[in-house]
Amino acid sequence: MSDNFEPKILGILCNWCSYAGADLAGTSRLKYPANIRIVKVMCSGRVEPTLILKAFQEGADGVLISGCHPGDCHYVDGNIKTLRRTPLVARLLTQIGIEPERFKQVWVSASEGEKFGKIVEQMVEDIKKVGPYQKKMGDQLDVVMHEVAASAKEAAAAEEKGGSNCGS
Amino acid sequence: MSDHKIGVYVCHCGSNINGVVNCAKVTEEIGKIGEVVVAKDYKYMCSDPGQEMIKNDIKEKGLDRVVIAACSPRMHEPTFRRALEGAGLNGYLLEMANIREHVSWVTKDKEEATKKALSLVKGAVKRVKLHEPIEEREVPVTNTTLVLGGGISGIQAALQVAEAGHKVYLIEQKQYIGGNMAKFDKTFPTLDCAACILTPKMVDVGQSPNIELYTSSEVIKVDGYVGNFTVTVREKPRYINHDKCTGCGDCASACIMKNRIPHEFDEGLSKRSAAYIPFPQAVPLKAVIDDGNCLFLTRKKCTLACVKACGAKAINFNQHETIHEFKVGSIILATGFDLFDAKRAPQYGYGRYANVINGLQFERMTNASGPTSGHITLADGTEPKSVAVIHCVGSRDENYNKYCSRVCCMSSVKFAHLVKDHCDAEVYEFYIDMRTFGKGYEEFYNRVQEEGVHFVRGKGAEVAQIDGRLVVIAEDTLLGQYREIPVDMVILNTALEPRVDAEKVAQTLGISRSGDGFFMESHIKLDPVTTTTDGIYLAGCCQSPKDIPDSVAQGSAAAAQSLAIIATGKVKISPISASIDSEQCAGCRICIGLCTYRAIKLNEETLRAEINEAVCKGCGTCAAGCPSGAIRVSHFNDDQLLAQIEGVLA
Amino acid sequence: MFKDFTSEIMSYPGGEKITACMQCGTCTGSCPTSHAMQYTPRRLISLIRANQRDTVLQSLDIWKCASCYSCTTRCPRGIKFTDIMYILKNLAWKEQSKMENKNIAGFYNAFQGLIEKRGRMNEAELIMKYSFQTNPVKLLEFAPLGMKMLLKGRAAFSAPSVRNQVQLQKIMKLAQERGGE
Amino acid sequence: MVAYQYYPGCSLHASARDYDESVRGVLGHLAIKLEEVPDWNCCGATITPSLNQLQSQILPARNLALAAENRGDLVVPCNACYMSLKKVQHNMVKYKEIREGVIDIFSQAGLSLTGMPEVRHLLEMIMEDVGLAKVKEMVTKPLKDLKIVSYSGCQLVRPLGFDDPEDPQALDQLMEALGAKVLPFSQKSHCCGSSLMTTQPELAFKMVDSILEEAKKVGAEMVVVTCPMCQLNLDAYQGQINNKFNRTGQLPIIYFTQLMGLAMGLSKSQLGIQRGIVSSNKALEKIV
Repeated sequence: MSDNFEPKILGILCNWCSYAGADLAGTSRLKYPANIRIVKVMCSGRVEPTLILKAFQEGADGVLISGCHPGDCHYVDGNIKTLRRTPLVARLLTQIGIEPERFKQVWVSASEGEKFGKIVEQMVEDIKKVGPYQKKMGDQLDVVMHEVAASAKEAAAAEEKGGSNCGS
Repeated sequence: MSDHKIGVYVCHCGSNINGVVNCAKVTEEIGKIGEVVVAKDYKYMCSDPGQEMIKNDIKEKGLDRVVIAACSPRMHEPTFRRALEGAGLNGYLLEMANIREHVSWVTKDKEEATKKALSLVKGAVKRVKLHEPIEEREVPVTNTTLVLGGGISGIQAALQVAEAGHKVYLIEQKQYIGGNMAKFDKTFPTLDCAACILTPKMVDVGQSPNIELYTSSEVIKVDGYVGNFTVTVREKPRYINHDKCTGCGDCASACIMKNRIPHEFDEGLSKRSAAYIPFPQAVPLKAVIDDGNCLFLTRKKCTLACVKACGAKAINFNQHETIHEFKVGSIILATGFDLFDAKRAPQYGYGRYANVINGLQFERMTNASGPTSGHITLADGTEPKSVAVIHCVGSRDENYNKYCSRVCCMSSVKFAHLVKDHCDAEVYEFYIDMRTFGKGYEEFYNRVQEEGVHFVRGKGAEVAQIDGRLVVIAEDTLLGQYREIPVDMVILNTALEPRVDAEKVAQTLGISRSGDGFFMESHIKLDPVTTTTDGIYLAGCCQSPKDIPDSVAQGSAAAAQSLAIIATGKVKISPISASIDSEQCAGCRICIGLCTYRAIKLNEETLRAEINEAVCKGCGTCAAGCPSGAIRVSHFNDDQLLAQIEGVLA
Repeated sequence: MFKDFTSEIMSYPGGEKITACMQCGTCTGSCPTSHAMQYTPRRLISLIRANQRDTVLQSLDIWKCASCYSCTTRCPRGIKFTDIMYILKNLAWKEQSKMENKNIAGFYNAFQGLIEKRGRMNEAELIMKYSFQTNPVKLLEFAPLGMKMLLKGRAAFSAPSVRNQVQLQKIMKLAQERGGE
Repeated sequence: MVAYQYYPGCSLHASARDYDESVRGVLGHLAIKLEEVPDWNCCGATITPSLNQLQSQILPARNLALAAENRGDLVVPCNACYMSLKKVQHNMVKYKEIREGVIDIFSQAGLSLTGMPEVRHLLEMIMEDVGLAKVKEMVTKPLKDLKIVSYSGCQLVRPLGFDDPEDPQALDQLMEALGAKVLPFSQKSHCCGSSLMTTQPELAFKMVDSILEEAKKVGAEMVVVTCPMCQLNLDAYQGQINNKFNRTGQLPIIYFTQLMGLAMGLSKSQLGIQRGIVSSNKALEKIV
């Protein structure tokens, strides 16, 4: 890979904690790599696999999902639903050939500006090691995207249902 | 796709953005996109001329979508929404690109910053095309207020709302109101006696027809939203019938645990009974039975001397906790602070040497109604001939709290004055920096200097006991010398810390805390009273350490916020909510399980899920989980988010 | 190579936070030997920040640190002053090998010599070497104590060494060539 | 039999032979096996770090490398060695340049750093792995009425130690478990002066004097230590210090392992108790 590879990362941040945390990094004038593009959602629970797959389809080299710490969710427990969904999404991504370094789910509170910067820094470093994302499945990704997304949703929902029973 | 007329406005924010991001270049590039009919950059977009420019363009050029690349939408999105509305355009046809907090302030390289800014603006342009006009919902406001915490700032807030003629529920965890200020003796810089200025306010609270006071109580649940909260409060039993108790204290004198339990109000400097009056000026002036120490309540073994002594027959051991539910329009949090436990810094000998005390203990000692009747005494009952005051114990210290506790320099100077006044001992103040910044404060410092107090610039490093005498070890940094100064008494002026239950309270109310653990304000300078949750306000030391004047001011400010909501009678709430396309819904009920607010129900007839939009908070978790894609979240629908992702990654 | 003494100190592990000092004097107040210093720990930080490199490195005060780490654990700004003292001693040792204080130089030389040679140290040999390097009369001062230790079986005169002396000497030499700081 | 790797450090093979004897005696009695790290070298104490930073990393790192070849935590009885080893371990994790420098130098001398064992002070191991309950169970001759102060010294608790750096508790608790009467002592983690005793004795004398005087004042019959350096400074120089400051009375300085051994019924000679410069016979009269 070329030395001057600069990964493109999509960050999907919840409005209440993580977006505010990223704002705090700004108001504190902390410097971190410019590789991340932030998109806001109201709650990390809103993040569905389609959004993540879309990012890779559009040429992202990594995707970062961030919400409030467990217990601090503005919507009580939306982030817990994110947490339950994460392993499944990660597994799905691995299955279609996307390295684990490219997907990260973290908690950043409104007061953790410094932490946010560090996470971005680390992620850029990690992705630089694995190199640019090349669509392993070529155009297939586009084709499977909707299918995969739908089945992932189903599986996630099933897991959530199960999760609420067994508490996993 | 329909043709839109989009206006893009790139703000320089003085040099805040333009110093790093090449705004002109971003504007030029974005102007090349077909549907962008106006692209402009300007020094201050949020200024009046900036807003006017946008309004004029909307009117004159017929813009139907607006993108503003500027600071965080958390800062000025409402401002620009109003500008759009002023020009007759729906406020939600706006999208902001955050090129200040997320770009110019966090990026070193100017080229990279410009590139990043451009991609964020592109994402916003793609997204805004798919925006739909939505109307903010207006809901009526419940004209009551809940104040949590009965210290000076909570009292101030409660009285002010009550005086305006509105109902207040004042909830206090302890058995009395007054908070820490009730323990103080004199207050700086005027040396008013704390009781003299606080007691009348406490009495007013007790007598106000608009204030319902609940002591020994805590909030256990908060539901709802601004204007319409439902708060659940648990009131613990006091085992005293308030209607009958006269506050005479006969039960306390009779209690067989008399003089055996360290008295919290006196910071452990005196002993109390298990049945007791918290302090002579307590509001409410009613006895309390301490269930952790009462022999009858803990072991069922007691002669019940208190019951016999009580002429009013007010003691009732069958009391149970009571649950109350209040509907309120807003909540004022005034839960105060905890004092840093000096035992966490063993080098100062607190808890090991009898004559090492903390600031609150000194307050109790100098208080005429305190354990020593206002005499400053050593453990052996004699008066000290020399006293050291150590500043910044637990403050300004990475090992404990990084922040400055703000009140200690002044209270330390006050302690010095009180020592001089009471027993004319030599006083040594060990300080790092003197911070006496308030009205009349520097003058007070100056006055105490003239009283002959020794100010040693150097943080006390250690308190040792040498030959039976306390010795403060420090560097006198102005002399550049190591010094050991023997004294009879050491006062540790300890940090003000977030209350031990701050995390729990934050979770119950759904608000954030800042890195130091205190509750977080919406904007540290411009909105220090509002939390990030609409309708919940902050007052006093629960937001950050404060002295009395500042706590009172913030209490008033919080009351004003609460009254403002009541005065308008209605609040706008976010129009962002989910809806279900019943055509697409498969009736699988997954969303029902996902919704924390129980806003989704299955229509038993159609077997399709339906959302109650009034209850929905718009988090979108249901949409993310719907297998058939039937759920749509307004302003955060799939198409909008996908378009934005496409744009920012282009 | 360095802009100033402060940035030089900051370039070594442990020296990073020196600019955070707020001159509170906790280090001095916590130091068991600062009473005997011309420049207290806090003043040493001030001198470093005032770029007074020679004053600091020539000061005997830096050799008074007993490495008890009291200043380090108590510093409210997280400055590892014990480590800074080590950095200062390293620089002083490297640049002013002819130290004026014979006792200090002699002892450090004797100790380091033993380690470089044998890889292990024993007090009896150390004291002998030290005395010869500084002032042989010293041996007389140590003699009564030495006798007591000998009688109690606490003096080992047979020189202990590591077996793989070649390896040890090699890594010490490489470190000497590389580091020296 | 639980096995640990043992890094005695230079002193325990020379001036602190009594410490080594009592460590082996007590741990043998507790059925704990110690395997001495093969061909260990001096940790450099506070001397090498003063002269050459890289060398001061190399010395402890070689011991860590040698210990990594075997299994089990690395148990260290000396405060100074404990701190040196632990600090280098800490530095190698925290500073990439140190880690790479050490590995590079090692590779040129045929040494490889395959891993790093957990570094633990002997007292830490006894408190955490053996536990006070087991210790109490093993006590056959409680140290009843023996009034002691426990002196942890500095490098056991600072800056990477396992106990409170200002007011350490472990040694107090262990001594109480043996039945001794532990007196309040403000000098618990003050410094004994370490090598200043040789280079600048006027400084070290004062430091030791204040420790001993405080111990005498609170009524201690013995000072219990965890480090050979502390023992040497407090014991061997006590006569000279008493002369210099006109002090009366002598205090025996005893290793915590020696008291453990006595309480568990081991003989004085097995524990090297006769090797103290200040005799502990009188203080121990009532228990042995």
